[in-house]
Amino acid sequence: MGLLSLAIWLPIAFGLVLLVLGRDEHANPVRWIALVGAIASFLVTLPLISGFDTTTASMQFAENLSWIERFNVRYALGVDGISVWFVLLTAFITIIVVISAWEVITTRVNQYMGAFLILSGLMVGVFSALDGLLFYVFFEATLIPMYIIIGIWGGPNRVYAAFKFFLYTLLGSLLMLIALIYLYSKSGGSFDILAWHNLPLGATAQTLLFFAFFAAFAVKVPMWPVHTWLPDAHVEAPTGGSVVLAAIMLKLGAYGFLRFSLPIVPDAAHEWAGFIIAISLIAVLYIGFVALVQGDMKKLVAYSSIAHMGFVTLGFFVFNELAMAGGIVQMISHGFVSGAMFLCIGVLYDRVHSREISAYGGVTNTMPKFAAFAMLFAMANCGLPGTAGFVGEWMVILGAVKFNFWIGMLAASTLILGAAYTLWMVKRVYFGAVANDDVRTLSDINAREFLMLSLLAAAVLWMGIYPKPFTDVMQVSVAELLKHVAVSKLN
Amino acid sequence: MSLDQYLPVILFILVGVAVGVAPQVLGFIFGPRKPDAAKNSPYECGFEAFEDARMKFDVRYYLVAILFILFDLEIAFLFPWAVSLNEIGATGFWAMMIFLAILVVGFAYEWKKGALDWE
Amino acid sequence: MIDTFYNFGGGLFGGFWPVLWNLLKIVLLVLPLMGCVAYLTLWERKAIGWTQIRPGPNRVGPWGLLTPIADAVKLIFKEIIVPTAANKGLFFLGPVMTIMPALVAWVVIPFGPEQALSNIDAGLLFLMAITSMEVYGVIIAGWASNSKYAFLGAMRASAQMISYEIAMGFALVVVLMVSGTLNMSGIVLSQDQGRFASMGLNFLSWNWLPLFPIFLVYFISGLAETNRHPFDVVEGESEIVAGHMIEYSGMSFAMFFLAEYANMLLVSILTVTLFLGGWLPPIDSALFNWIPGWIWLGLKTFCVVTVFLWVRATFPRYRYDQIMRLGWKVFIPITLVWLVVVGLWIRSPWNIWNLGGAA
Amino acid sequence: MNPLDPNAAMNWLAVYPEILLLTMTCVIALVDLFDKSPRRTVSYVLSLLTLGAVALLHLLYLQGGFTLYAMQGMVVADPMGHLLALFAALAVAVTLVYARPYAESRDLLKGELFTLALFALLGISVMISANNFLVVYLGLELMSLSLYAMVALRRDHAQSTEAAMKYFVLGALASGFLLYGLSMMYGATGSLEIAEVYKAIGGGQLNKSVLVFGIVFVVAGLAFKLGLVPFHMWVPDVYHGAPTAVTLMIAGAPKLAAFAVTIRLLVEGMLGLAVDWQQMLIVISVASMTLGNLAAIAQTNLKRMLAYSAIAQLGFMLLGLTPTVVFGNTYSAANGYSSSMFYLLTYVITTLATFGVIMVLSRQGFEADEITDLRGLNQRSRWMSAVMAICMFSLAGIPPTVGFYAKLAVLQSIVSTNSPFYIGLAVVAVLLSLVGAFYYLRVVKTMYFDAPAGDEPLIETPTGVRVLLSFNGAAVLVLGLMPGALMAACADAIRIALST
Amino acid sequence: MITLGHYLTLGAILFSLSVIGIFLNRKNLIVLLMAIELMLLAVNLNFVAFSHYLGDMAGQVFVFFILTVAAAESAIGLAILVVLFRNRSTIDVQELDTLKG
Repeated sequence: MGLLSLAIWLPIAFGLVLLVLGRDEHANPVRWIALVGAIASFLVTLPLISGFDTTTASMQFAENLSWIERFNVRYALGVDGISVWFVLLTAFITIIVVISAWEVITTRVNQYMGAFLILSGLMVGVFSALDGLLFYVFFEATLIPMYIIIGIWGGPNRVYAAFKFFLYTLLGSLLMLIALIYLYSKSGGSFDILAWHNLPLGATAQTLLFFAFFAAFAVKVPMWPVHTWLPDAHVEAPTGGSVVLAAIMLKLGAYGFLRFSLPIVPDAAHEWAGFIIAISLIAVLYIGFVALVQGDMKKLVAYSSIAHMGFVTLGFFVFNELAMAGGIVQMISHGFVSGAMFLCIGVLYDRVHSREISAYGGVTNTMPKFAAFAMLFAMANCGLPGTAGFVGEWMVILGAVKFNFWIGMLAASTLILGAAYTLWMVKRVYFGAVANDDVRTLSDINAREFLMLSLLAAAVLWMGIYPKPFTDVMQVSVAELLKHVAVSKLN
Repeated sequence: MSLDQYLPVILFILVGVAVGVAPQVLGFIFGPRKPDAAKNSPYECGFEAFEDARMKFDVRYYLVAILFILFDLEIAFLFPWAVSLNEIGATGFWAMMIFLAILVVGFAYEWKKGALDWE
Repeated sequence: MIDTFYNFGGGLFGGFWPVLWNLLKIVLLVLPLMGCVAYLTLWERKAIGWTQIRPGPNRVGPWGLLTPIADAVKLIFKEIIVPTAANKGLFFLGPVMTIMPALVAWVVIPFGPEQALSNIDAGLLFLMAITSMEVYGVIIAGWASNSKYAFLGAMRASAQMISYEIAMGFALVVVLMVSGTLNMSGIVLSQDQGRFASMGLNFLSWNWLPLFPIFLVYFISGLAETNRHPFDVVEGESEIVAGHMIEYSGMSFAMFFLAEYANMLLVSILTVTLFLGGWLPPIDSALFNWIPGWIWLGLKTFCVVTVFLWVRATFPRYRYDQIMRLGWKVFIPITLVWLVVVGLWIRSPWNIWNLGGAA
Repeated sequence: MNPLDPNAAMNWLAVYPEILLLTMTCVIALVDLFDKSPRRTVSYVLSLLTLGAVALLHLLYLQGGFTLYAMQGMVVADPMGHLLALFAALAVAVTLVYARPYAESRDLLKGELFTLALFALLGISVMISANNFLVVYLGLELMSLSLYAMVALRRDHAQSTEAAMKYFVLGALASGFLLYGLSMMYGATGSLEIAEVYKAIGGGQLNKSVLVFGIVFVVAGLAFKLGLVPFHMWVPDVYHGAPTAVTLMIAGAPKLAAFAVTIRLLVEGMLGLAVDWQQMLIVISVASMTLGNLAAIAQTNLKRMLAYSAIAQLGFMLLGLTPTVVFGNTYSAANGYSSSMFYLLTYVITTLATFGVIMVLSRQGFEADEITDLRGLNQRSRWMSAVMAICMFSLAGIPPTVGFYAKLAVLQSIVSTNSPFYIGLAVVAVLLSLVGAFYYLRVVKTMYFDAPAGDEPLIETPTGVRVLLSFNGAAVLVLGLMPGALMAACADAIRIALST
Repeated sequence: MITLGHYLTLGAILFSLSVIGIFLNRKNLIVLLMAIELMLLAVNLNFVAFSHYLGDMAGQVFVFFILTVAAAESAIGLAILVVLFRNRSTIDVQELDTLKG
């Protein structure tokens, strides 16, 4: 069994064991097993990066087995410079999530832990699948655990949010399914994604395929105007759910653009780039303003996620190396930062049981250690140099300016907007005098919380100060991808 | 076979009906007619009839009817078989034996179930 | 002579002649039949009387010979009561439906070689069909009367009739197996062959001997079919006082009785046709062969019908559950078993029926 | 005599499974009369043994991969038939296992339950292996009559009997339609043999209007039996009214038979008229998916909801039969048929588990057939809720459950035509299945998100039932991970069926 | 002369009548059963007519089987009817409405 398979199936196996054997009476062993599973799964992924060959754009650690012979579906896995980091990110975030739920989740612990472990394995599968159908299966299968997570452990309006999340995503991906099948039949019976990259397609077919993929990935990213499920899902999901959602699941969509839309239908991508750029900018600007008026911390971070992801799609569709690499870096950094933001909100929520900004004030006074972490992550969120958030945004802005000055200009405004809503929230929540009794009785973070926040902080700082390993790994693959996109498939 | 052999059959049916109708007509013509309420009421051993005569009846009559339909159809199958017994050979013969065996199974089933019991 | 007459009539009436000709034949059949029925009632009363060592009817005419006629006249002048609750149309349809099949069945009875009104190939099937209609008369009468007794009587009668019809049907199948034809004349002729027939003892080659159990079943089923003793709980005067006929009077009532006796005669003549060699003489001798077939037929039928009366005079009545048990649990198994036995017999080297030549 | 000789007159080898089934059914009917125990252990065990033996026989035949004609061409035993019959036998066996505790608590556990089920299966087998209109009809009626009686088996229950009456009337109507159509086909082609009919249609020079007239009725009759719009009226009422055990019996194996007959009649017999009937199928299919999915949303009764869902699912299945002739050639046909077959087989497996859970949950006097009865099931029985959830996701077509692969197969078959019309059809189908996902999710929601209605414990379910149900649920999942073998089997079966 | 068309027309008329009877009848279940029988008889007529004009016996054999099945069918139908009547004390089609939704 290859490393990638191990990275996929190890957490799933742990998750299944938990589902089958776990009991609430034995919550502690369940937690420990979950942690062991998460750490083991992360350790499995480490050789992927240590053994990664940065000089080639081809797929590494590839596995290729026959799966469904009838349709020539293959169990084909592999990572290139674009996807390898996401595999690690997924495994890493899973550890954080397990830790974050340690004392917070007390009912159906095994199902909670099991769902996250399985989800983790499935998401790794999405990032490493090289077979269209395998990709789709993993892509769709992630809906089930997430649906369950939001629905069981979520807030008061969780059922609505869970349904909305599920059906929105399903709608998009079903159209993608048709696209996949169409490609399958066009390519003479193959689901091989890499082979599709070289498949000649007519203009109409490309446009239709582009929008079919767009339907799936835009919902997932989410792009304006199909983003409306995200605030609901984030607000209602439990902390762990929000973290995974923001940190990884949104990236599935963006990743899909890279793997499918751009290389498979390059002409349509060029043709519709303006459209994508336009709605990306709307996401950046308009959603930024929306975030500004939020009174709910989770909602605010959710909208900020949408804005940041708008940045990512913008980076992809200006078609230069800098912006595209920036988009990918932004995806990774956003994975750390947004996850951390949600964790911070979770820490507060566990104590006060409110997400309203107005319910807090002067938290610094009672939770100094925590406030320090929170400040760091907030800075990263507005893209302060030296933090992870800066690198990606800066690369995208530079790339965009290269493409068109005004677009770069508008995109840059996100730095201001982001700073505005993030810092305003930080000010209202953490600074000033102690606002009420709830805040007064707050106790600072414990060792567990400290551990998970410091892990993330380390990642954020590392990425901000020394992003070279990240960009190095992806450089060749991005260049290859862009080369591919530049070639027309029309005859 | 010719169909004109059936002409007498049809005629005979008409005659049969006539034989049924004519005496009743004669009876009406020649017989007296002095109806009264008691005479025209349904026979009820001298009591007033207190409910409609089309009452619920024992389900076994119904069972008999059902069984009759089924058995009668078996006979319908047996008729052509019996007539052509010497032409259909061993296959035909044993096919009907199988058929009868199944019939016997059904029959035994009914018997044991008590569908044939009265009282 | 008949041919001359037939040709003459054909000249006279053209295309319509066959209809008239057949009507003529039918009338020639029905009138004696009605006479027989009438005198059967007398013979019944006489026979039972003698059995019970009393004279029987002897007032009207010499030896009471005019009694049936007197009965008929009396019935014509009786009032036909129509109960208020009755369903008028059906009420009168009942008797018609009872008598009609009892008469129509005679159309296929062969009185001699080629001497049937209608020598149709599916004769036996036709008989089955037409006699089954008897049940309609009973049910319609019982339903139309709208009286509980009539209704119950009709239910009983019909249940009994259809029960025995199955046994009868199986019996007929066995006969068919050995004769290989549905044609009534063919069935009779098929009995006129075999080892005993070639020895001159024709009556031993008739169906009654090899098919003896079937013969019995058929005859007893015939008794039950006609609701005769010992199966006459349908009338059951002590409990449901004449059953489905209770609301009938006058000529309408007489129809039922006519039908019953016509049916008795029919069953008898069928028994003779199917099992007792029909019009065939019992022994192959010049004298016997000289006597016309219809005389033999009549004689045999008379004997069988007398057995009906004999049974009535001597047997106690069955209870209803006993009747049903006899029909379902005795006769049907017997016939089924015998059917298989005969089937195997035919396929065995000891087959006594030359099926090839009969049809 | 060589038993594999296709020209052998009788060729009993081909019908051994049916003979075995018939014999054992008769034996069970009689043996049961002497079994006075309320649990009917003898009949039960005998039935299961019989079904196991029949399934095994079919499996062996299936592996042989040969096609036999028997009874002078009246009967055909080909891999497709064996595969369907194998699943039908297993479905009936599973149904009986699930049904036993349920039936026991409702005074339903009589010998008739077993004999009727076995007779229905016999009818199904006969239909599946029919190669002649007459055999089709006889099998159909044997199955239908047994099922009518089964629905009415609970004699003191007003709803059941009402359902039985509706089922009977509409079922008889369906048979009538089918027969009328068959009579037209007979008249036009002059033969009852399916192969002869095929040749006659292929030869042309027939009265086209009679043929088309006939095919309309044949399709209508088949649609009735499959429960498709606009002939679906009986489905919700019968699913709802019948005892759940019988509902399962109706929802499972008979669909396989109806599919087999559809293939035998429309494809093996009337492929020459494909252009005519595939249009009808398209209309029926889209209408079924639309109505089924939309009506299911409004249901509060689980069985009713599943009934509408069945309409929609079968509508989807039917899609696979539509790309028979595209642009004048038939290259998509086999692909579509095998996809439909796979769809149906997996649907039956899923349905078995779904109703199995409902039966496990129901108690004496409590049917557990309202959706709200499932509230908080997850907290009361994680195992049952997991099985149910897997089934619901499978019905909704979410990977990695097998339902997804079924939908994939069918979509693949119609998209592969490369015809814009069919691709549009595929889009319509997936959009409608999205609607479907909503109500399946609602069931999951009820089980997982809602608080339990009461804290009364679940009744004791026999271990055997729990184990089988677990296997059944696992099958839905495992077939999802490893659908290859079954898909390949379907493809082979259809390929062989079409090549002979 | 009576042609095949006449028989088919008669069959079609009978068939339509029975379908109409099934769908329009709101009163009596017995009528429904009768309509079903009529339907089968219409089919039988078709088969016999075709069989005669094709000179092929198979159609008539089919009729034989249809008749048998029709009997079994009506037996089941009546049995269900009896059970239904015992439960509901009515055979009115319109009152069969407990299953709704």
